[in-house]
This record gives sequence, structure tokens and C-alpha cells, in this order.
Amino acid sequence: MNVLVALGAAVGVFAAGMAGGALGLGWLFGVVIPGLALLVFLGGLAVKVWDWVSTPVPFRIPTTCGQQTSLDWIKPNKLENPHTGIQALGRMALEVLCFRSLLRNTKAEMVQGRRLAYRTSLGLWLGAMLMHWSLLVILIRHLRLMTNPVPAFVSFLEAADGFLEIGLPAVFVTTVTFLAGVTYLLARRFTNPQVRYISLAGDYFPLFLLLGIGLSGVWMRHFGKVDIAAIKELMLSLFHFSPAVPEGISPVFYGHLFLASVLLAYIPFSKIAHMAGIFLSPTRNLANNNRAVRHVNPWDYPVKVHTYEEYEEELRDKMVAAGLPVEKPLEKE
Amino acid sequence: MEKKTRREFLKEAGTAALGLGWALPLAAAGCAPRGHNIAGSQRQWAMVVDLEKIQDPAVREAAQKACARTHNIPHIPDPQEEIQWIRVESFEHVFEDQIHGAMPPHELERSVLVLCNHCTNPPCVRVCPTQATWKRESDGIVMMDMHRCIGCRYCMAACPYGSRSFNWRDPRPFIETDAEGKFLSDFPTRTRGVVEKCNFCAERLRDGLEPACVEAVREVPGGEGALVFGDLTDPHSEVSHILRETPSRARRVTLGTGPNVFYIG
Amino acid sequence: MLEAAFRGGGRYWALLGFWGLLVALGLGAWGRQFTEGLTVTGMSQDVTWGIYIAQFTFLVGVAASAVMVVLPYYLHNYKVFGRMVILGEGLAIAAVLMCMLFIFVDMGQPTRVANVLLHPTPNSMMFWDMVALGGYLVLNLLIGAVTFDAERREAPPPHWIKPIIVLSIPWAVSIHTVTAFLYSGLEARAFWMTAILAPRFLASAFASGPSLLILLALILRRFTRFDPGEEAIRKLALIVTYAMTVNIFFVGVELFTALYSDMPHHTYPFRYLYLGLHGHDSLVPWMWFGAALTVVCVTLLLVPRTRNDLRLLPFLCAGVILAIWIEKGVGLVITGFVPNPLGRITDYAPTGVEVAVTLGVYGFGFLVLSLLYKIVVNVRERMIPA
Amino acid sequence: MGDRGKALVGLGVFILLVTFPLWGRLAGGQPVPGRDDLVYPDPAKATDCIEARDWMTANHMNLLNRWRDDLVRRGVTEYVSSSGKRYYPSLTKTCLDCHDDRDKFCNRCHDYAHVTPTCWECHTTPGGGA
Repeated sequence: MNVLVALGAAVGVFAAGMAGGALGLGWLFGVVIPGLALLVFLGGLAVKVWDWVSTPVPFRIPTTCGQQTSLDWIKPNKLENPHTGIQALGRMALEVLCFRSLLRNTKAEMVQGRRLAYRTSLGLWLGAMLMHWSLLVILIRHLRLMTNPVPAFVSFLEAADGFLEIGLPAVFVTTVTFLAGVTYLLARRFTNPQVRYISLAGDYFPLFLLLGIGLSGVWMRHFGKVDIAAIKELMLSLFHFSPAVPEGISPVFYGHLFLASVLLAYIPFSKIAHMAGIFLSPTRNLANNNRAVRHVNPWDYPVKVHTYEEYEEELRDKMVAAGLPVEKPLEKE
Repeated sequence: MEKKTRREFLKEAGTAALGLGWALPLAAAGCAPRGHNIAGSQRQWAMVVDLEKIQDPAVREAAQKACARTHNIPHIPDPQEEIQWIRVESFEHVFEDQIHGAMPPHELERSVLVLCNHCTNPPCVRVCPTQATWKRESDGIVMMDMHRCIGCRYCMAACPYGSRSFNWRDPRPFIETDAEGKFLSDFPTRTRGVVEKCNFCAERLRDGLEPACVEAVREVPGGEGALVFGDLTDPHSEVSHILRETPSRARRVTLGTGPNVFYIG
Repeated sequence: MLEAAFRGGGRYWALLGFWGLLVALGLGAWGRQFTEGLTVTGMSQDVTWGIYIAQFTFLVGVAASAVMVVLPYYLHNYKVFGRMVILGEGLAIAAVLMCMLFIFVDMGQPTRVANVLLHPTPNSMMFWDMVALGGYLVLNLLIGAVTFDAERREAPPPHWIKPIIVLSIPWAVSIHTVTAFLYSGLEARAFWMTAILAPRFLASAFASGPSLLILLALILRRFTRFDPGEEAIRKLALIVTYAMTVNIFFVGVELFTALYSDMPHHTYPFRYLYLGLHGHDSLVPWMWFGAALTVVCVTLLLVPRTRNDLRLLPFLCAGVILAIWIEKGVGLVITGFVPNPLGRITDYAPTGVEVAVTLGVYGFGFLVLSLLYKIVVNVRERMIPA
Repeated sequence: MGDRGKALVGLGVFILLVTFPLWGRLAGGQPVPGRDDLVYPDPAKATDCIEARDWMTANHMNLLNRWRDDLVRRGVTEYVSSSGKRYYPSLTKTCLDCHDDRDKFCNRCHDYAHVTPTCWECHTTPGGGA
């Protein structure tokens, strides 16, 4: 059911874009919606981040899995249990760039039916790495349609990505790896019973969106050729704030663009907000130095404290009378 | 017990499989087309070189120059990078397997024009991993597809005649141009990293012309008939006629490649 | 399991850094070769293959030699090699990767490399070499990962891996055989066109590969708590001795055939190698050095007392590796082009760019090898009861 | 709190990166770089291309690719267009006869769309123009 809802939504988005393109609603689907989507994306993300950073983090709560820095002769594990900001930064970098925690994915098995053993399960990590890194390269590659002249790093990336001259136009390596990654991530949700059980429509929807964007992109490049110059004209005009919609752009492009717009606008309100959230995870971005540094509760207000000295001062005569020990004897008059 | 039998089986299977280590590629090579013979090609273009007539340097130069201009062949001064489709070598080097101690020096020092032999059973075609070079069935020319070549140079190791040249660098700066900086021919230049060689002027044959070298030597006084080009499968062609009437030789025939450039005189 | 590759001390990271430096150097040099063309190499119209293809030939042997530990262990249940097998497979993986890279950097049009698979050509030995190498890489990765993971969990390996292991044995033989066929099927080059080339390749491979394995095992013994076993090392030394002896015999057979028949095209290459031909004698010192090294090493290996001396053994192994590297990595490929089809002799020496690219490929191979062995060592060290 | 500043700087950098295509405009101040109008070959030479114009715009590279294999490898010396006309399948001898200026007919679009074909590394324009 969740799958069908998500699939239906993604197909519907694509169909709407196609229909919009076919019906000549180029202004709506080529200018207004992408522009709004970008604003919603940036604005929504900014609000989200503001909300997160405004929430106090009273305690250091990094989750650690290595030796903490303590005595000199005990070797600390700096990345698993960071002690300083720099070390926490290193840990974050490994998490953001290498998805390190996914490498801890293990699979439990009974060996010969009597002993429990674990094995590394690399599938999720590999699928995620393929999908995310390919997506980044693909996004940067798309700058060729949004800049004129095209910056050198885009040209270089494009040349490296299309290094293998397979087909004409050449198939990009990241096209293949991206589709493979997304397909794996989807297949995993379908075939793994545990993952399937916890998957909601909101888990499937972005994957279907990504798959739809990828497939329509492949279609436009390799099969149903589209007028790439007209598309670039549209994109450039958008980024120059003087939108103009050229004639003759294929409806598939509007489907592709609408899918991308929906994904963009959907990000701040969905699980994909992890792209910002990962930086703000208190279990990951803090140094575990509670024993070395005093952290004061940020919203600490002055508590009225009645110390023992004051207590004794107030009741000393009564205490002496009752024969209780006092720290400071009564002054003799 | 059961375990032992499985091990026994493994042992036998392994030993048997060990023998397969060499068998697979061998079988494949055996199944591969054994080149084309003349009967397999509908026609076979061939060339007859008259050694007497090409002793005139003007004739040789005309042939080489025509070739270079027709195919935009670069002139790279470094002999180790030079591209050559048709070149001049001495008799003793070209026919190394046919010389003997009693031959007079002037015989050994005679100049010979050498080019691709468009072999009947070309080793270069056999080894090419991408079919970038192949024997054309329609007329027996050993063709080269510059779009397909990966530049592995296996064909150069396989050619027993040294007829192939590799583009070690971009050839364009070394190609002859006219006063306006334009190339002398529309024949595509090559890019660095591909192998090239004589194509018997396949592009001219298509237009019903003779190879450029054959046409050029005819213009030189005394050069007529120095190079004769024709169809070897046609008994009435001039090459067939000459080879029937005159003693001829070809390069390294014992290798079984079946060269189709012949030498008389 | 993979994270075990990144658990190491300063010395380990320095080693990785060194390999990384070589890779960077090689990448830079290859970038120049890619933009300017192969003119930056020492190769020429006459000597069209040089140090790249020669290293490829040498390393195919190293890759194939894994069979020398896999076969006794799996087919003959020779338990002594139990801890050595994974080292052999790791070495095979690194060596095959280097082989593929050496072919790749030798190409004039590297961007078209996919053409070999897009237009498969069964009559070309180069096509088969690509298939054989690719298949061997997959086989070793699969076998190594599956069996080692099973070992780590102290579980028996899955049953389906057995036939794959059996398949890997002839496959190992085939990669070096096909590489020999690459050369020996060329009627144009008398030096290579000899039926004994494939057996010769295998004999020298089974000497150089296990020698490298012994060296690596000794290094691991010295610097880690993981010990592949003294008996295993001694057995490998015996294999090296036999293989090297057979190799000498094969070379002798070649020399006899060429020199006794005295056919010019068959004697020229040997004269070029050992005496110099028409004043071209750049390889002569190499070859005599290699020959002397071979004789010394084989003599000392044949004597049980010196062979079993674990202090002397690393030097003997290094000697064997160097001797075979000279035979295959220096002599074999270049000499095939001497003399050229027109009887001329062109000398070849690699340029700085070529050497840098070669070092880069080796750096990459040893980087992979270091990572793989680190995983093995870290996992094994944890399994040893303290 | 201290970390709020860091997070906002990160957000700012991210927004700058995402809106990268906008900054070229603001920094360079170039006018909207639209396309020039399509240029057609001299009507004296031809008024029609071998196939429909839109189809050619989208598919010429694949047609040329097929031609090259047809002519070079299969010896096919004739291309029959969908209108039944016959052409010699050659870039240099057929296409470039009318599209005789590479800057006008090839590079104009290729440069704009940032497409870098390798044809010109070997092929010349008629008359040997590099």
C-alpha cells in the first residue's frame, strides 16, 4: 500500500509535468514552479536549521564506541570518541563523506545452529555511497545547462565522468552507478522483510522521485533526444531573472523538471532533510569531554541556595541546646 | 567417509580442470576464422612493383610524395616516430631471407619500395582485439578503422613487414599545408594514439581511381609500369598477366601470410 | 571487516602514505602521457611495447602463482598452507589489478578501452587476456572474501564456494598461458614464437610468485603477531627451488634449439641479450647479472641447509624475484622486437615519465596489498588468544 | 550559543553553493546569453537537409556514427533518406558541402550546449581546413 501510494504520487508528478509541457504551460512548469521550488527548498531548510540551532543542547550526548581520552598511558580512540572539536570534526567528515556508521551494518547468523556470529553487511553502505556521490557529480554536471561560459571544473568533471566512450553521446559512469544505487536501495526495501515492515510511503516516495528523474534524464540524453540548446536557454533565462520560455522543448523535460522541483520542495519537510540534519546531530557533532571540561547548563538561572553554614548560623543555639555537634561553637558572651 | 569421497572428487575435478587452463583460448583461436583466402574474397587487389624502374629516385619520390599528400601523412623528423605508408628500403633488408653471400653488392643495395602487403592471411587482423583492422571481403584490402583503434599496437608486433605506424603524438603540426594553412587533401588526418598504414587508396578506388602512387609514377618519364595495380582474381587483369609471364617474388612468403605486393625485375 | 584496514600504527600509515605518494607521482606522469601521447615514452615504431607490457607479463606470473598455495591446500588437504592461502589470494588480487593497469596505461586511446568488450573478438589473444584477467580478479575477490569471512566467524565456508575454488585453479594457469600465447602466436617475432614459452612463463611464475609470498610472510612474521608458519615458508621455498630449476632447464632448451640450429632469426635475439648485436649491448650487463644471480640462488636453494636458513632465505627469494624480473620484465619483451622486420636494431630505454607511471602502478598495487594484508593481520591477531 | 554561529555559517555557504549559477550573472553582469538564431546554408546550395530539420538537430550524431560504420566497415556507399533521395554517406563530402562553415553550423550549438565532439581532431572541412 505504502509502495503504491508513493509510486502513484511519483508517476502522477511526472505525468503532470508531461501534461503541462504538452499543453503549453511552459511558464508554469518551466519558470514558476522551479523558482518556487528553489525558494521553498532554501527557505524551508533555513527555517529548519534555525529551529534546530535554537533548541538548546544542555548536555554533551555523543554516542561513542571507542576508548575515551583519560590517562596518558591509555591510548584514546580519537575518531570513535573525539575529545576535541577538531576530532569531532574528523568524525563528522567521515560520517558525511564516507557514511561511516553504515559500515557498522551487521548481519547476525547462527553458525552451525549453535553459535551466534556477525558478518559485515556492506550492501546498504555501497548502495548509499553509489547513489549519493553519483548524485553529487550529476548535479554538478548539470551546471553546463545553467552557466555560460561553463566553468572549467564542470568541463573537467564531465570529461572524467564520460571517460569511457561508450555510445554516442557517451554514457556517463555516474548515470549507471546512480541508477544502480537507487535501484538497490528500492529493492532492499522490497525484499528485506524487516526493512519493508518499517517502510512508509515517505520512504519510498523520494526513491521513486530519484528513479523517475534518473530514468527521464537517461531517456532525454540517449533515446528521445530533446532540444538541449532550448533547455539551456530556458535555464539561463531563469538564472538571469528574465525568464523566457523557448518553443519546442519536449514534454519529457517538463516531467523531469517537475519531478526535480517536487523533490526539491519536498526536502525540508521530509526525511531528506538529513542533508542538513546530519551536521546538527548532537550524538555525532559534539566532543566527548564531559570529564575534562565543565559544561554549564546554558539556561541555568540563579538558584537560591541555603547552605549548611547558613543553616547552622540560623539554628546554632538550638543545636547546641539539643546537644548536636556544631562546626563553629557558640560565642561566649 | 562421505567427506573423503568429496575430497577425492575435488581432487580429480581439479586435476582434470588444470588441463583446461590452456585449452579454452586454444579452442577459441582454432575456431576463429583462419583469415580470408583469395577464394573467400570476391576480389583481391594486388600490386606489382618493377624493381628496375623504381631505381630512378624520381619515380620513388613521386610515389611517396603522392601518397603523403593524398593521405595527409605527417613528416615527423624523428625516425622513431615517423609515419610511413610507403617507404624505401634496401634489397638486403627487404628480402633478408632471399639473399646469399654470392650476391654482388649493387644487387644488395638496390632500393625497394615497401608498403602494406594486404596479406591474404593477415596476422594483424588475427590479433586485433577490437576488429579495428580487418580484411575487406569485397576486395581483399586490409582496412583500418581509426575510430575503433584503441592503440594497443598488437598489430605492429604481429606484422612481419613493419608496415604499420603508430601516432606517438598529434600528427597535425607535421602535415604539409598550403599557403593558407590548409591541408592538401580532405582525407581525415589521424589523432594521436592510433595505428595507421597503407590502405591501397580505398577511398580513391571507390571513386574509380587508381592508387595515388600508381598514378603518380606514371607521370614521371620512365616511370610507366613501375607500379601496376589490379585484381588478382581476374585472370585478364594486368597484374595477373605480369605475374603469369614474369618471374616474381614477394616478402617472407614462408610465413604463410600471403602477401599481395609482388616484385619483378 | 573492512574497517580493519584502517586500524594501524604510525608505521602502517607511513607505509600507506608512501604508496599514496607513488600513486600521485604516477597519476601526474600519466596525465602528461594522456595529453601529449605516448611520445613521452621511450617506445618507438620499432619497439612498440616497452616497460609497461613487460611489467604486465611479469605480474601475471605473480598473480598466477597463488595456485601454488591454493592447490595443495584445497585439493590435497595440505593444512600447513592454511594460514598462507589468504596471503596468496591477496597477492593475486593486487597483482591482477596491476596487470590491468599496466595494459591500460599502455594504450594509445585509453578512452576507447571498452571497445575490447563492445566488439569481442575471439581470435585475438588480447581479448582472451582481458577475459582471463577479469575473471581471475573476480574469482579471487570472491574466494578470498568468502573463505576469510567464514574463518573470521570460525564457521565452515559455504559449500557453493568449493567448485569456484576448483575453477580458480585452471583459471590461474590460463591467465599466464594466454599471456604467453599473446606472444608465441606471432609468426613475425622469432624470439617469442616458441611452444615452450607458456611452460617457461609458468615455471618462472611459480618461482617468482612464491618467492614474493615468502618475503611478505617473513615481513608479517617480523612486524606483526601473525605467523603464517615456518613449515609453510619452508615448503614454499621448496616449490621455488623446483620451479626455478625447471625454469633454468626450459631456458636451456630454448638456447639449445636456437644456437644448435644456428638459424639467424633465432640466434639474433639471444646474441642481442647476452653478447650484443652490431654494437647494441645495453641489455648485456642486465642479462649476465640475472644469469649469475640465478645460478647463485638456485645453488643455495638446492642445498637444504642454506634453503632452510630463515635468515638467508629472504635474500635468496629477493634474488629469484630480481632474476625473473630481469628475464621477463627487461629481456623478454624488448628483445622480441630485435631485430625489426627489416633487420634493423633499435634500442629501448624507458623515459622518466614511463618509470614514474610504472612506479605509480606498483604503488597502487602495493597499496591494495597493504590494505588487504592489514585486514588479514588485524582480524587474525584478534583471533589469537592473548 | 556558540554553535549557532557555526551552523548559520554552514547554511550560508550551502545556499551560496546551491545558487552558484546566479553569481556569475551578478559578478560578471553579462546580459542574458541567449542563442543566436539558427543559420541555414546558402539556399543556392540546398534548401532541404537530407532529413527533417528537427530530426537532424536531435539525431545527426547518431546518423554520422552509423554512416561511419556503414561506409568504413560495411562498404555501404549509399544512404537512402526517408524521402527516398540517395546520398553518399560522408561527413566531409555530403554534410559539409552545404554546412561549409564549422563555426556557423557546428560550433555555434556545440559550444552553447557544451558538447565536445572529437570529429575535428581528424576530419577537415572541404578544402583541407583544419
